[in-house]
Amino acid sequence: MIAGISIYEILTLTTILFFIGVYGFITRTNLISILISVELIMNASVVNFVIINKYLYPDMLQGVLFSIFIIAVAAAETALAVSIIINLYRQIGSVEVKETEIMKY
Amino acid sequence: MDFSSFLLMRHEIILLVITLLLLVAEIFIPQQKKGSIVHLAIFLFGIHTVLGFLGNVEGALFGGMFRNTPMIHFFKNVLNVGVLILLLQSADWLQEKMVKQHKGTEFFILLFSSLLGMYFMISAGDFLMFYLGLELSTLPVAALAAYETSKRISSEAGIKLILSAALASGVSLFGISMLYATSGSIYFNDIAEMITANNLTILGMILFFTGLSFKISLVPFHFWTADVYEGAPISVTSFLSVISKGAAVFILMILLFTVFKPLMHVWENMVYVIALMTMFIGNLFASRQKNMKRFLAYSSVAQAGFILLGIINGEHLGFATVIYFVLVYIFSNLAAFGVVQAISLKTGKENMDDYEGLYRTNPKLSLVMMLALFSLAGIPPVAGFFGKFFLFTAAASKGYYLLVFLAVVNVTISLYYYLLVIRAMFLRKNENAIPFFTNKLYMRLGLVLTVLGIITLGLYSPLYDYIFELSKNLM
Amino acid sequence: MDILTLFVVVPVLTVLALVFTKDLKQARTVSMLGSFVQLGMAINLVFAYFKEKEVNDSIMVFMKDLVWFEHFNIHYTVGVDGISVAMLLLTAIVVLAGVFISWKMEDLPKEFFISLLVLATGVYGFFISIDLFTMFVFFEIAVIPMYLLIGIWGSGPKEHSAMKLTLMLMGASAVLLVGILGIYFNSNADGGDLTFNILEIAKVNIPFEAQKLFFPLVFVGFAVLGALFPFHTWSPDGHASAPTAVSMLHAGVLMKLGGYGVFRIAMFLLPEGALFWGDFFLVLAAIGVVYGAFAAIRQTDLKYINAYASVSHLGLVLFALLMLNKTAWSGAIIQSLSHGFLTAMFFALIGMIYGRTHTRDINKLGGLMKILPFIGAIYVITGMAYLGLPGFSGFVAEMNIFVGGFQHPDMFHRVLTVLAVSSIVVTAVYILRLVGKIMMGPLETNNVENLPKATWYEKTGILLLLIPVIAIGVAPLWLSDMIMDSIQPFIQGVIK
Amino acid sequence: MDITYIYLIPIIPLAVFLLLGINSKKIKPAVSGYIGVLGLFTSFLLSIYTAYQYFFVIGKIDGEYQQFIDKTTWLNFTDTLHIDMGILVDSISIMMLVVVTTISLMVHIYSRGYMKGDDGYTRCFAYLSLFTFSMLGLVLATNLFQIYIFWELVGVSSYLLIGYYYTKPSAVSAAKKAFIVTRFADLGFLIGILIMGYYTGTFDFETLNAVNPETGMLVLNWASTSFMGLSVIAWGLILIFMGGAGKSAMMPFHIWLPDAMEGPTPVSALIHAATMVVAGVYLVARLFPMFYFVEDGFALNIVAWVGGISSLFAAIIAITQTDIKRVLAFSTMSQIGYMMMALGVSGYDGHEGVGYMASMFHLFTHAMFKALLFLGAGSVIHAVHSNYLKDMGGLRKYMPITNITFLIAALAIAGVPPFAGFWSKDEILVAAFENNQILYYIGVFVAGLTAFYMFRIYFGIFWGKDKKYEHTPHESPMSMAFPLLFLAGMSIVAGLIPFSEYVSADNKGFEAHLNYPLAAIATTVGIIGIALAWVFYKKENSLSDKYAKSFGVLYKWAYHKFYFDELYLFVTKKIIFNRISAPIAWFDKKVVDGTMEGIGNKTVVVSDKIKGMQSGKLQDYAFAFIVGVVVLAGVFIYLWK
Repeated sequence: MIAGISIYEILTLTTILFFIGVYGFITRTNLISILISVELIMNASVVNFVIINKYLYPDMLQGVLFSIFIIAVAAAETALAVSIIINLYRQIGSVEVKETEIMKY
Repeated sequence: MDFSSFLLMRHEIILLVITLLLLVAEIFIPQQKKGSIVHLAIFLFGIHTVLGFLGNVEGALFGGMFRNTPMIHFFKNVLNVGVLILLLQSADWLQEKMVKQHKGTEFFILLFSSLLGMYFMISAGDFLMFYLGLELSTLPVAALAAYETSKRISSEAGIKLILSAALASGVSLFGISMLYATSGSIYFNDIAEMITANNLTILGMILFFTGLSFKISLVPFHFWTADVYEGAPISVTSFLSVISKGAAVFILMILLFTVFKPLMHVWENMVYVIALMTMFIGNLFASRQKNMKRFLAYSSVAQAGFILLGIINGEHLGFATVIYFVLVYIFSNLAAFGVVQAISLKTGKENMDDYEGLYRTNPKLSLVMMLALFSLAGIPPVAGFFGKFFLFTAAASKGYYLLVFLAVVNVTISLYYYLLVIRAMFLRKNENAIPFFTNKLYMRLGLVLTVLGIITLGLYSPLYDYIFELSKNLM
Repeated sequence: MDILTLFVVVPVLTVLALVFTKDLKQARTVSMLGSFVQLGMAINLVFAYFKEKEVNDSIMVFMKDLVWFEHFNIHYTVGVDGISVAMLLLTAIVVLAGVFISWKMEDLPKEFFISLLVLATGVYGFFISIDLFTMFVFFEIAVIPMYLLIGIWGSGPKEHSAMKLTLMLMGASAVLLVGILGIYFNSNADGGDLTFNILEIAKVNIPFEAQKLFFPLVFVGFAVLGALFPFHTWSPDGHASAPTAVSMLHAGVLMKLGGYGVFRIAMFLLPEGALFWGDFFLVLAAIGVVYGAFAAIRQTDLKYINAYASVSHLGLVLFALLMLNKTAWSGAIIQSLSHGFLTAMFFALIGMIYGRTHTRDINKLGGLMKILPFIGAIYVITGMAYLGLPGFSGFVAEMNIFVGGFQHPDMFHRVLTVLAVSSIVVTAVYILRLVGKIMMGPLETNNVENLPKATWYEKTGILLLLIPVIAIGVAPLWLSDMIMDSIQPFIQGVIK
Repeated sequence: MDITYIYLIPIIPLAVFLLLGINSKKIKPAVSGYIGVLGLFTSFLLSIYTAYQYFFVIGKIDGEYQQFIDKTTWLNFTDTLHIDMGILVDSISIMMLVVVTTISLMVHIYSRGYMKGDDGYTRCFAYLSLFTFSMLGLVLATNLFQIYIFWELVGVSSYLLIGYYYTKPSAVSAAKKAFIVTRFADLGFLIGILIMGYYTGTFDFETLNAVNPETGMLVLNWASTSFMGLSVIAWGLILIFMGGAGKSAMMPFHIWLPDAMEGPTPVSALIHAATMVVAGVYLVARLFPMFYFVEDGFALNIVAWVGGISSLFAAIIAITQTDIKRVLAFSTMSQIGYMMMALGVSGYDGHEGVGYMASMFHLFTHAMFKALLFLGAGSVIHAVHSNYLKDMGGLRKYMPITNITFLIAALAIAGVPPFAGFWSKDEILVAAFENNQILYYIGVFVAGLTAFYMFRIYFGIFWGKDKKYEHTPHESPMSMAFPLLFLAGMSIVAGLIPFSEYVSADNKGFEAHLNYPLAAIATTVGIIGIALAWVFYKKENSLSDKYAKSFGVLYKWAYHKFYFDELYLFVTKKIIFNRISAPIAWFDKKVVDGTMEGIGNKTVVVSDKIKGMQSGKLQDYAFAFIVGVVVLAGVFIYLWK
């Protein structure tokens, strides 16, 4: 519980965070940036879980636990994504998203 | 806590042990004998599959996070059979290509990890376990998609898959957080009791639903499908399209039928709309494809649309028909991919045009392909017909005649492009047809198993009855 | 094994045997033997049926019931009445004739005969089934081999035709499927379980609303196969591209599934729907009758002429079925049989002519009677039978239909009947034009003087078909009575 | 009376047909000729025996000739309606039996000579037997449907025989024309039958024709429904008459008959002169009570007028034709018109029914002399190898038998006493005079025309110019001459049969007397016609051309048969073929099929149009994903909960 800040304000923040992530995902041209945007989306959820746990259901730690797992999984995900990006970089020398448009239609 | 209760996790534990064993083997087996790991893996997995059929178990672990019912158990077995066939079909490819690049074992480790994730996902009793399972099943596949590191499209497929998947799971998580907010729990059973049709809950459900829709590749969350299927190695494509999709359908159905049951009036409409979009878009795209993998990708999108016809039923009839269909679908699609795999391995050709005149040089392969396509299209007497018919029955029993009608229109469209392949193989004559070749034992075994499945699953009715009984218990 | 299931088992066994054959000689011998056995069984069934009918008074005899999918109440239920018996006989004869006509199939003979017999299996199964689901399964089994048969062994724009035919027929069966599901889910209207069994559904009063909704689906689903205007266009192209035996089997047998299905399912199970929609479809059918005949006049390809003629003649079947009385119905069934034999003969003859002269364009043919007397004579006979000459089966069928149609108390129906009657003149026009052009007149320059005469297998095939045509035409009473008796319980549903 | 042996009369020709038809390649021509003649001879004897039995031994009971019927069910339609096959024996059917078997026998004998050396010798006999069988079946029919069945069979045998020289395009098209025109007329017949079946519930002649002395026609009690102001039964009869008119080549269905002369001449004699073409007359006679009683003979009036007009029309055309077979064809049409007219003006009871009797009588005599004319013409054609008058002349020197017999026949048809035609024609004119004066005058005029055109060709063939022939014509062999002589004999004596005793509308018979004034007028007119022909054609001169010119347009129109062929051609070619059939074929190809193909093509087009959705761009996919989520959320939270 943070004094003076209601759950609505924090949820608004996380929602904004979520959409920043989405926006970033859609508009960035660099694969790494996109990856970061995904992290933002994840983090929005993470914050959500913690806040909801804290403000609404403080007697159980489900939300907090969940958020820890999310962080861990997100880390794995990022690692994997980065490794694939590196592999791509090895082949074409670029990490621009526009280089990944060979397959279409 | 009684250790015997770990028997509930029999599947998971054995698979984990196998995975670890392979890891160990990878370390200790000298480089020139790495090929034997393929035999070992298949052998071990074969034993695992057989063990799976020994007795059903029922119960929950970890305070309900993990649960097992005969239905779940059965479905795991189904997945096992699918993976086993897949392994058989991939064995030659691994031995001839991948082992030489020193990464034969990785394939098994990643694949089994993904399968392990699915086990957890479908056994999940709460959203945490579900989420972990989901991620565990997705991430290794992304790695597998990029498995052929020397190929650019393989990397592209990997990128597309992992980023899309991350986005999807992010959205899904956001939805789960909303559900958590309204119900105060992440346990399925608790949520099911608490859930009411308020806006936030519905939004949560929709967000969550899209996450799984992504895995099942429902329109408009399907765009990654074709690209990833095309870029990834065939075995991985095959895995994605049958095993991964099957598991996702299963858990989606469980959630919709139990946790979100009170919201059925919302999601049945949603499913209605998405089913239509999925069938039409999938079929329209498929009808234009020339690359076999891409072709099968869209076809599998369309098939997902048909599956929704069973889901819309919302009762155990729907459940049973969907499971039955998925089972049939696994066999049919594996057969199709198996043939593509075999041909690609021998000739490197993956285009429909290359298949012209195939029947005159390789009649058996063509026949397998024909059976598979007929099964996918739903032509009796092969199993696909029964699968589809029952799905339609499930939808019709709720009075969705219009939906069924549009679905059968789609069956006709889909028949068109399946016939295109048959046209290439049977009707055309080609000077430069793919020459005759024979497959090795594993591949043959893999194809024979699928053919047996395609032919017998439909005609052998007790199987359906068995599934129907199981589905009763779950609900 | 019971007498009916054998009808499915024998062709399946034949197919299995064919798998192990090595060349044309073996393949055709095996197919011929298999088909012979079938014909024997069919003939035996006719006698067995009469015998059984003396002691057994139920609608269907030789019933056999096996549970298949218990939870859907799907059964494998077979049984026959006089109509199915007649249809089975038709099928057996046409299939055997088809095998004879394909005696010299050069390209992939084994596969050809396998496809042919798979098709036959579907047709046999369809005629013996009295469970909607089983029936539907066999229906599709019968349709799908057409794709390969036309696509591989056809001629002309065969790929396109094959695709068109298959898609339109499967599209129709898709519509049908919805109709069948509709019937199924209304089969518990009086309480009781959902069922696919036709005889049990017939006892149920399906709500009028449902009948209204599902009748057109079931009707159209089947009628497309029976070349209902305006869904007939698969037929000319399909026939034109198909190899001879396939045209024979298709026009002779497969298209009959349409009329039979309409009769057995649409009319029997949804009588109120039939009454509600009757006039609408009747007009379509009547249009088809006249329209097909007129369209045939203008064609120059032998097979197209015959295909449009089939549209006209099978339109008559649907027309008669929609008249909803016993005489017309019996006419519809006899017309199905008669058209089956005749059109098969026609296609066989066209195949023989084409095989010798390598053209089907009537403008390039002429005076063939002189050089091919057997084919010429049979062609004239077939033509005469086709235009409804007494002494041949067509006459019996058409008279039943016309008299039946005219017995309808409603003026509108009688006027339509008169319209349909007028088609016989148009039929005469195109048949005589055809006969006059290709058989008579001076020899066309590009027809070689010494074309090979008809061979023994061709003659056998043709005579197999000709015999029943004459038998029905000269002594129709036994067949007519057999069919009338079987129609009795069906017509009662409509009257009720 | 045991009448079952009568079945043999038609069955023997059928057996001959099957025997010859199936083995047409194996049997030697000479043998097949004998088989044909022998079969027919048996039938002929049986017919004669039957006639004797019926008329003199057992037929007449209580002063009335009875009907004997034997039948079995052939096909059931409903509980009441069914087709029977059987035989109906009464005076007209017996009379027809005799006519058919006699003429057919003569033609069979004649054909043995005429067809000698032809490839299709056996085929010809097979067809002739088929025809004879069909015709006998028609004659003996017990009900409308049976008559229809044989009616069609007769039609097809006619088709086969007209198209006998099937390599000749004109023969093929003539055969086709004959079949289609009669088929069209039969359409009316069939609809008429359907109407009868529906409104009366029976097809049997016995029931349909039943007349109750007190209440009149039984049929009238069954149906009183009317359609356009006329009872449906009358409509039915008119439609049935349409069938009859088609077969009997009445206006406007006559156009096939002249063309039908493409067939071999003996065939023309049998089918298109003596037997088949009178089937229409027989049909009306068969249903005579109905025609007479229903709607006070409205339908019968139509019969009379159609007959009268056709008769006049055909006679006018006959004058102008140059093909002798065509002249005979139009003559046939004219004479049948006479018979129709006679039926049309007839009454029912006793002497009132003189028209009916006269019609049958004329049918009988006409069969004899017209067959003779045709066979004679055949003999001529056989000799000079041409059908045209211009190729003939002065043949009396070369062909004495033919000359004499032809003359006898011509005198008979011209109505010169005491030849057969005189008697029957006289009765017809009597009937017409008593009932319808206008038709009477037409009849008299036609009698004059008949005499004129008949002697025109007689003189043209046997007298006229002395033509030089490449091959000297010679008298026909005995096989051809015998029938000529036999029929000539019949043409002389047939008129002396007291026909009215045996055949009458009410079956009771009456005594007919010669009406001297009328007979005198008719004979005078006939002789004037002959005299005119003598003037014009006895010697070669240009008188005829001059007169033809003076008639101008009328001559031209008559020469072109009043352009009926052109009219038909216009209707079939221009209207049906080009304006109905072609648009339908086009419509089918473009619209109906086009729609079906269009659906398929559109699907492919749409599929191609939307391919841009799958752009290959990861971010587009993500965008679609998010839009999907938002739309779903928006729709299902706010719009469609």
